[in-house]
Amino acid sequence: MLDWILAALVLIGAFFTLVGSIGLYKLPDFYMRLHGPTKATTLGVGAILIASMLYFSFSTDAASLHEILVTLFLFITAPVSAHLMAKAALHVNIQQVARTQRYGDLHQWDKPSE
Amino acid sequence: MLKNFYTRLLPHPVLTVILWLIWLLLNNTVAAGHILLGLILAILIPFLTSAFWPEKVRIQSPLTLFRFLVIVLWDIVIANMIVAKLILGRNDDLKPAFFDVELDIQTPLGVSLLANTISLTPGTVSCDLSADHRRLLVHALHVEDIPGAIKHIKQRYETPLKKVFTAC
Amino acid sequence: MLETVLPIAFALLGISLFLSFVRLLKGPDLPNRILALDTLYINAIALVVLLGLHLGSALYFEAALLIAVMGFVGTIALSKYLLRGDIIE
Amino acid sequence: MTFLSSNLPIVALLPFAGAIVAPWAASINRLASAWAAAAITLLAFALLAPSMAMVFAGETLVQSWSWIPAIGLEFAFRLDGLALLFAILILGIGLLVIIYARYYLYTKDSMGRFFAYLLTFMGSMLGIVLSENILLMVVFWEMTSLSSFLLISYWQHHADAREGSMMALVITGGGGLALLAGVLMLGNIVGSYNLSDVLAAGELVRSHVLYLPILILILLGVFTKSAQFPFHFWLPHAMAAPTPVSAYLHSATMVKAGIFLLARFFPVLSGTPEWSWIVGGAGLTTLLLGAYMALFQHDLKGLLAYSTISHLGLITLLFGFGTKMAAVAAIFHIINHATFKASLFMVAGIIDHETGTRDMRRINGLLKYLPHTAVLAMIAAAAMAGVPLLNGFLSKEMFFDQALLAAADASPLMWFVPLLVTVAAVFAVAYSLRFIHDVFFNGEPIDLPKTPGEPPRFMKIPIDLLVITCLAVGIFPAFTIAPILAVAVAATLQTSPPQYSLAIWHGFNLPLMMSIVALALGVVVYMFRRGLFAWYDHRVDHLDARIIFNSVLERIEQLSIVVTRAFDKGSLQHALAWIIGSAFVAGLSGFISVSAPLLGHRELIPVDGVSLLAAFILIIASIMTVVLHRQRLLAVVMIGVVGLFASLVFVKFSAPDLALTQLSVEIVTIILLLLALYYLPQTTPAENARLRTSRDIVISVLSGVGVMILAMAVLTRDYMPISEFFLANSVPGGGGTNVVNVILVDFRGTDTLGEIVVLALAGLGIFALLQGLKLHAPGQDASGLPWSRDNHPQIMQILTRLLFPLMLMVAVFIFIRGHNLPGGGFIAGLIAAVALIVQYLANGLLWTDERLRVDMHWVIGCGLLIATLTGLVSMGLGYPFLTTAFTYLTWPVVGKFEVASAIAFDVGVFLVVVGATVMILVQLGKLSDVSHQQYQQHGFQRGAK
Amino acid sequence: MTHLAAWPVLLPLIAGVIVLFARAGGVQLQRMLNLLAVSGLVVLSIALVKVSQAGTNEVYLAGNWQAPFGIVLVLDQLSALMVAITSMLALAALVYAIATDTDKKGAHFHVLFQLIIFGLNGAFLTGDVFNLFVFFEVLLLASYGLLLHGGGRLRTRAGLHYVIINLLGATLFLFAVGALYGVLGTLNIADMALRVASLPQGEVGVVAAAGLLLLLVFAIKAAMFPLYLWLPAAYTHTSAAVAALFAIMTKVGVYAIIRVHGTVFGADAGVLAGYYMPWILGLGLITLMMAAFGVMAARGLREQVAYLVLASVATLLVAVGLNTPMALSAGLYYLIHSTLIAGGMFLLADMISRGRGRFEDRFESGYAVPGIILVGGMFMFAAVAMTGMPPLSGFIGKVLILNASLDHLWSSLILSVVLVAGFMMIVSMARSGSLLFYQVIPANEVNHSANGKVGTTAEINATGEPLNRISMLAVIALFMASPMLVLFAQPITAFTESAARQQYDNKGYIESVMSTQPLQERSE
Amino acid sequence: MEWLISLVIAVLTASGVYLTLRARVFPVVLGLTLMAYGVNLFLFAMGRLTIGQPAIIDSAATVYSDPLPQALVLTAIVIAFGMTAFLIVLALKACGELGNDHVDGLPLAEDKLPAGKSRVGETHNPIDKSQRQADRQ
Ligand code: NA
Ligand code: NA
Repeated sequence: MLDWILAALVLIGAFFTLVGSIGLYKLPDFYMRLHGPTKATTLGVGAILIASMLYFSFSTDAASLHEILVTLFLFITAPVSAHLMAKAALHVNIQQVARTQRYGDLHQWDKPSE
Repeated sequence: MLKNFYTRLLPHPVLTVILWLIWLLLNNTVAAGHILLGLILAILIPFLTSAFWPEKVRIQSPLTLFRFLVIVLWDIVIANMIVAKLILGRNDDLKPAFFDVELDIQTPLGVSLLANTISLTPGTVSCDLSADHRRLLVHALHVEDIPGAIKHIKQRYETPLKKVFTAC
Repeated sequence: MLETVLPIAFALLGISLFLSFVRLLKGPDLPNRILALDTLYINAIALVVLLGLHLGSALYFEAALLIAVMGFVGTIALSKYLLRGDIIE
Repeated sequence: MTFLSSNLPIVALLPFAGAIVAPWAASINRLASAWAAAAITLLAFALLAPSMAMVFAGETLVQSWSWIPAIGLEFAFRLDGLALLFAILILGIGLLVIIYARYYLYTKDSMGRFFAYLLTFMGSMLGIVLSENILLMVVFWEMTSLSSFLLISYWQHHADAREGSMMALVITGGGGLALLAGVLMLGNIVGSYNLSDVLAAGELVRSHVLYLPILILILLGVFTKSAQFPFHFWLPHAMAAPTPVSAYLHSATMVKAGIFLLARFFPVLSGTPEWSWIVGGAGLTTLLLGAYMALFQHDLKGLLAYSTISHLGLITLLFGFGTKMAAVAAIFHIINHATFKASLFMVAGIIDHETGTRDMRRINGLLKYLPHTAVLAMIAAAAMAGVPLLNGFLSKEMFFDQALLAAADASPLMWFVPLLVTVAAVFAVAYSLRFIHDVFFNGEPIDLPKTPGEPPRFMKIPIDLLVITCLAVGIFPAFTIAPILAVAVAATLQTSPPQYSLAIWHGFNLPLMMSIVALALGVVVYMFRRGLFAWYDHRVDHLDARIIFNSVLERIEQLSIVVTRAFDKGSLQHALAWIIGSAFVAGLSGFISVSAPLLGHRELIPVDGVSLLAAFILIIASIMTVVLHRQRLLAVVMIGVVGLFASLVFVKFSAPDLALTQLSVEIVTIILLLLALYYLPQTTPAENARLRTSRDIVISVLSGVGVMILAMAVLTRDYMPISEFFLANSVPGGGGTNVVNVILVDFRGTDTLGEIVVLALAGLGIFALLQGLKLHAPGQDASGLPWSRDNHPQIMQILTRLLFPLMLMVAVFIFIRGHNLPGGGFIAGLIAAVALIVQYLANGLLWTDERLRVDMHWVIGCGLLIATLTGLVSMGLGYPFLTTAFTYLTWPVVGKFEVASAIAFDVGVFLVVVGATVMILVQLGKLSDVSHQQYQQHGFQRGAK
Repeated sequence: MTHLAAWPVLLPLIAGVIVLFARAGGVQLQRMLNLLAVSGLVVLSIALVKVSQAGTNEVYLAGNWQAPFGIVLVLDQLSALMVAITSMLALAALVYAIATDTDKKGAHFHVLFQLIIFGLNGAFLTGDVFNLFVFFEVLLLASYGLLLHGGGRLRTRAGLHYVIINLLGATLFLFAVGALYGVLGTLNIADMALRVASLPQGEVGVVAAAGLLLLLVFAIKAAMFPLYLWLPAAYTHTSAAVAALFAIMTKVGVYAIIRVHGTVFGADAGVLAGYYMPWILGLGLITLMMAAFGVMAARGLREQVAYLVLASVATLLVAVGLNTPMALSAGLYYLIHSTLIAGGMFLLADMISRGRGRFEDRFESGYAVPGIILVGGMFMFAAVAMTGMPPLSGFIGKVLILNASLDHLWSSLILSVVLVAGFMMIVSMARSGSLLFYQVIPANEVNHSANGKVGTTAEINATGEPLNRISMLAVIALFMASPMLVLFAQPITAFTESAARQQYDNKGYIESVMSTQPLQERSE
Repeated sequence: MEWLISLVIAVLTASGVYLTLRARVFPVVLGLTLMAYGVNLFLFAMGRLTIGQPAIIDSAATVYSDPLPQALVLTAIVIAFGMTAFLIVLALKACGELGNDHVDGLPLAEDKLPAGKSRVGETHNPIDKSQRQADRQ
């Protein structure tokens, strides 16, 4: 049973990691690509970490919960990274696909220096 | 006097608890030695780094916070699948968007956590914060109804966060 | 079962690495490349944890943790460079 | 030890002491230095005198002390007839010159300096002639070159004095080096540097394969010193020296040192055709050339200079004949030349002094102005011309005799020797006549700067004495010169001397005929002087040795400049290419110098897909760094990829500690690069040298191939590392399960100590380097876009502050477990440093510095102190430095835990890493003028001095 | 338990840390502490030389771990000698630096100064190849700081080149040490020697290659052709006190060759016994020629002295390359001489440069140096010593080396090169001396410009500094080494001979290193 | 795997060498960094490659990787970091003082040699005046 759960988690994790990279690879502009890694990888890495947690908790006599910490780190840092990368992209006025919808008072955002 | 001493020694009790837990997590243990060592560190580190925390963090409603965390986790899982489908599908059909979210939440930590949550839940990334810290620029991978999305964010994330982190 | 799945997972991660790296090479601009580097870091975390599982050793956990920390620092440093030039000002 | 067993070194060294006393005396009274010098000379003579009797009794005195036994350099002195003869000349004429110089020197000349130089020179000369050890002799030999340099350049404000002294030094000093080589080889053959042994080993030397090289090298020393052709030209230029110097150096000493050496080595080196040809050839050429040139000099001292050259040639030729009788003649002429030439130089000095010029075309008819001097000059010049009843005549007769004998003994071709010798004698007569007639007669002086008059009495006394000697020897040779000549000859030949007669009259023989012919023709030649001078002065092909000498030197210098600048271009790349190229050659030649297979037979690990892919990415990223290196930021991103995958390699191959370190260092390096890049051009301009690019590609590919071969050569082989010991002793001996960490803090703690010193030095060095450096902060990026005005995005600020305690916790975690699991002080230090850096990055310098009130100097210092103290404590306990101790304690509640001194050491490591890393990055951050301004505005100067 | 071998390393380390903390107490305190420490080191090192004369290898097991597992420090006559030379040179350089306020021209001079000694002494004493690398890096990084101390454009550029070249050198060092470890499986020099001696024929190639690579690394430090390009600019443009101290830097490279290669590839190394020697000899001769050219081509006195240092190290390499105990002994004698005299000469060059005002040390007619007789005399003294003219120690050293070369196959080549190079140097030094001291602008022209007007203050200021007595003392102290070396040639050559013989006695070295036992009763 | 790692080391070294031979200081720094990666991997590999056998004493394990090269590499990494940091800062200083980031000898125009000019007649000399002045202050 555990084995199956582990296998599933590992596969899920690897799959979502891959999806993140596929997104990064094939999405048409930077802002859209940003969604791939920052999201799919959180679950991707998350699932693999859970697998690891389970595996080591059961293969050794003690619980192995420290993997939570990696997740915690990622949950704090990944959005900050994304935020800063997006901010930088906005600042250097990187091109976006033409069909990007714009809603709200956006003209000031186009000027990178607010 | 005594209270003053405690606030100096324990500037951030929540942080102390979190760090203590983290220490135990890191060491994968509940051995007595580590409990003691973790406690020492959990007191010492906030004490030494208190200068880096300009404002007090006061969690008003722990239960709300807990419920919020569960919701976010759930949303992450669900949205991950949606986004996966979007990514793997025809990207030409995607309707990306930039939109503004007017912020009601005012504490810097609250704003940051909201931005974080938006970025963590798949499909949206918070890209910028206005200079007056009143508006958040969000990019969405695929939205049909932008006002709906804004409303969703405000209701589902901003409201609980606002409740938890209010300036004291 | 895990043993059968692991090669597949490694393969998937390999493809991820490859795709991220291709993006890094293709760019076309710096934000894209920084994003690709960030993704490579995330992929690497998964890879390291998976290796730990594969070898049945918990000794690789810190490496994963540190990749997470350092990847973050690298990304914000690069981004800040694009924003301000002066990263410590 | 009695005085008589150590008087020789005292004699030789006394003048050196005098060289210190004389200037000291001069500082009290100018003239006192002259008297001190004279007194020293007399004292030296007095100390020598007691030994003379033994020498005249045919004994050879040797006094020696061990100096450097390893090479047979002994502090050994020798007094035999030859040495005694020269010592007397050196001291005797030296004394006269000192007296003369006391009157000669101008009041503005520093007498102390003059006598110091002169005495140094005198000491060196005495050293040469008194040395028993031939290496010691070379020491003194070169010292004569040095001190003569000082003497000739005494009037340093004259360009010709500088030039002349330089020429003398270059020629004689260079010859001295050749002599040194010759002497070394000679000593090596003989097995001793002691003259007694060398003199006894003539047969051995002459039959040795190295005889000719040795001969040539020693003769180079001789010829340069005694101004033999083609090295003669320095001597006339040395006339720029004050005349007492010329009188001393060119009569009895400097140039005679070469002759002395010929005499000294005569028993060892002579008697071969090589000797005869080289020595004889040089002597004959010099004799002729000098005599010819002397006639045409209008400068009084120039005439004497060339005449000296000629007479030295004569003596050399005599030694070249190689017979015993020739040697007798040579020794005899040495004495005679010394006396008459010294007096002539002194006369020239008086004339120069009194008239203010040395130009014989202007100096005429001095007889009536300087009658006494004129008489002395005429006698001495007559001696020089070889007029009977003067000493020059006697030795010249012997010389003619030997020339004739040589012609008779040797091949029929040698008939030209007597002929040429006679020609030279003709010129000698002519120039001597000129010295007398042109100066003291020949009408009235022309346009003299001064009106001449007799010099002080005491200035002429030295000349008087010398001229009296000329006469005495010339008239009563048997009663004057015979004894010393006999012992000198005996010492020179090292056998019983041949029978010779010192009589004035040997009947009407061929030599006398030659003398008569020479005198007659000499007068004739002199009579035709005007035409000859006109012819000579208008000759176009003047061979000015000075020009040749200078151009040769200049050529060497040009060559030096060309060679030096061709190799040292000041280009770093050039230097690096040489190093890398050499490394390739070194590795390659190492492999091919021994015959061993390149690869071994160790079993290799199969490749898996992910590794292949990772390696592929690593390789491409590395290559792309090169390809994209001109876009600098991009290259930094690529380096980031390389670093990440290098860490993954460490993870893969069982090195978690390395992976952790590499990851941390990697990020800090990237931050460093970014901090620097801010001030640098964002792109590297293309280099348009295709040739260099392809050269560099070749070099890099070769180095890559070389490294790969080296790596494979090792990896395909098995080995027996010492690491088994570490694995076995890590727990029982070091108290830790993480062997890598135990090696770092325990087994090889000294390495780690050095390493943290390196890091501390980097921090401190960078701090020092950046003091006062302010760089302009560009207001826009490379594309002209102004920077974002949001310098510290709030979201980043808030969340990184949240991370700060977390990261510190991780650092502590990594630190504490390091002894047993991957981690340790280094990595923990780097994590803590990164945690701090992130704060700086997110919140800025001012904000963070205000909250981090710790001077990083202090952190570094504490770290070093703790690490060092840990080691010192073990010393205090009687164990070697850095010996660790650990123990397990059991406390209530806490349970059992380990206490290890290595942990304290690791704390030191941790602190140094944190301190140095933060200091480096923060100092860089403070570099911009904007940051500077901010700091000043806030009056916040901590950490910056 | 005697800690003798450790103190030369520990003393400067402790002093360095204390001086760092003394930063708060101001530069005077740092000066005092530094002087105290260096003087202490001089006393200590002389004591060590005495101790070493017993001829035993004093082996110190740092961390109490037996060789080859732990790091050993080995005090023998050679290392004691190197430590002693270093401390004496350092004392003079320090006095000069203080007298001329060099230390005040930037931060951390005194810390860097102590730590470079730490690195140097560590390099001299260690018996471990990787530890040697570490100490090399210590002394290099400290040397970077010192080299750049005070700043200035040319100094910065020279420093940049120096640093990069040495970084490349460090990389090569690691390649070499790595490969050696990969085959031999050890890092201890003595143990390496043992393992090379019993190396299977099949493994020889890698070791030969790695050995030559390592030789190259040392050769960079030793400034052997074609690797010396870092030297001239670095020595020319740094401050005098640092340049003087750097006189030991090249010797570290030579020392490392003697110690590491001499031991590992000694007589017992089979096919590899001394296989590197022809390289040293040949390249040493080329270096000597190049140095002679450089001396002649130099444009200023400091550059000339830099090339003289190159020449001296080349001569030393020739001595080492002759590969006999006798030649090595000669080389060691020459090493003492050349290090101390070159150090003094850098100081003297600086004094001359300061005294000549705006003419500095350039080879052109300029103002007379204050105290021209004394300074000129010292210049002549130094020139005589450096060019190897009698009666000073340079000559003795050269003769010792040449004498040792006479039975070598290449003896005539060696004689020619050494003497021709010596000749060129004599010519060059005579010309420089003549230019600097003879061809001076007369005093009455100094303060007046061509049209008879009194010069501006700036011009008068540009006419040079007066003599500084204390700095003069430092120079004289170093120069006194030369006559001392001549006068006491017998005991000194006896010492160098003994040191050289000890150096060639690999069995003794290996035996003492490998057999020294750690103290028992470690952690209970 | 050995071939692969050797290839990686070779490429890193070759890339490093090429960049180190560039005329500007920034690529040189990158080159030295790459070379440092190369040599660190090399030194590490000299302990032979092992998978899943970290040198952490464990009752379950019997075979370990060679810990010594790992310790050496750790030291080497840190030292290289210190050195690189110093170099980067020095490069900045040089850039600030020399006005460009050339490392070749060419840019200081005033110290071009008067080609083939004998030093005796030389009146102008290229030795930097600022250097002396810097020392004097
Ligand atoms: Na006349
Ligand atoms: Na800055």
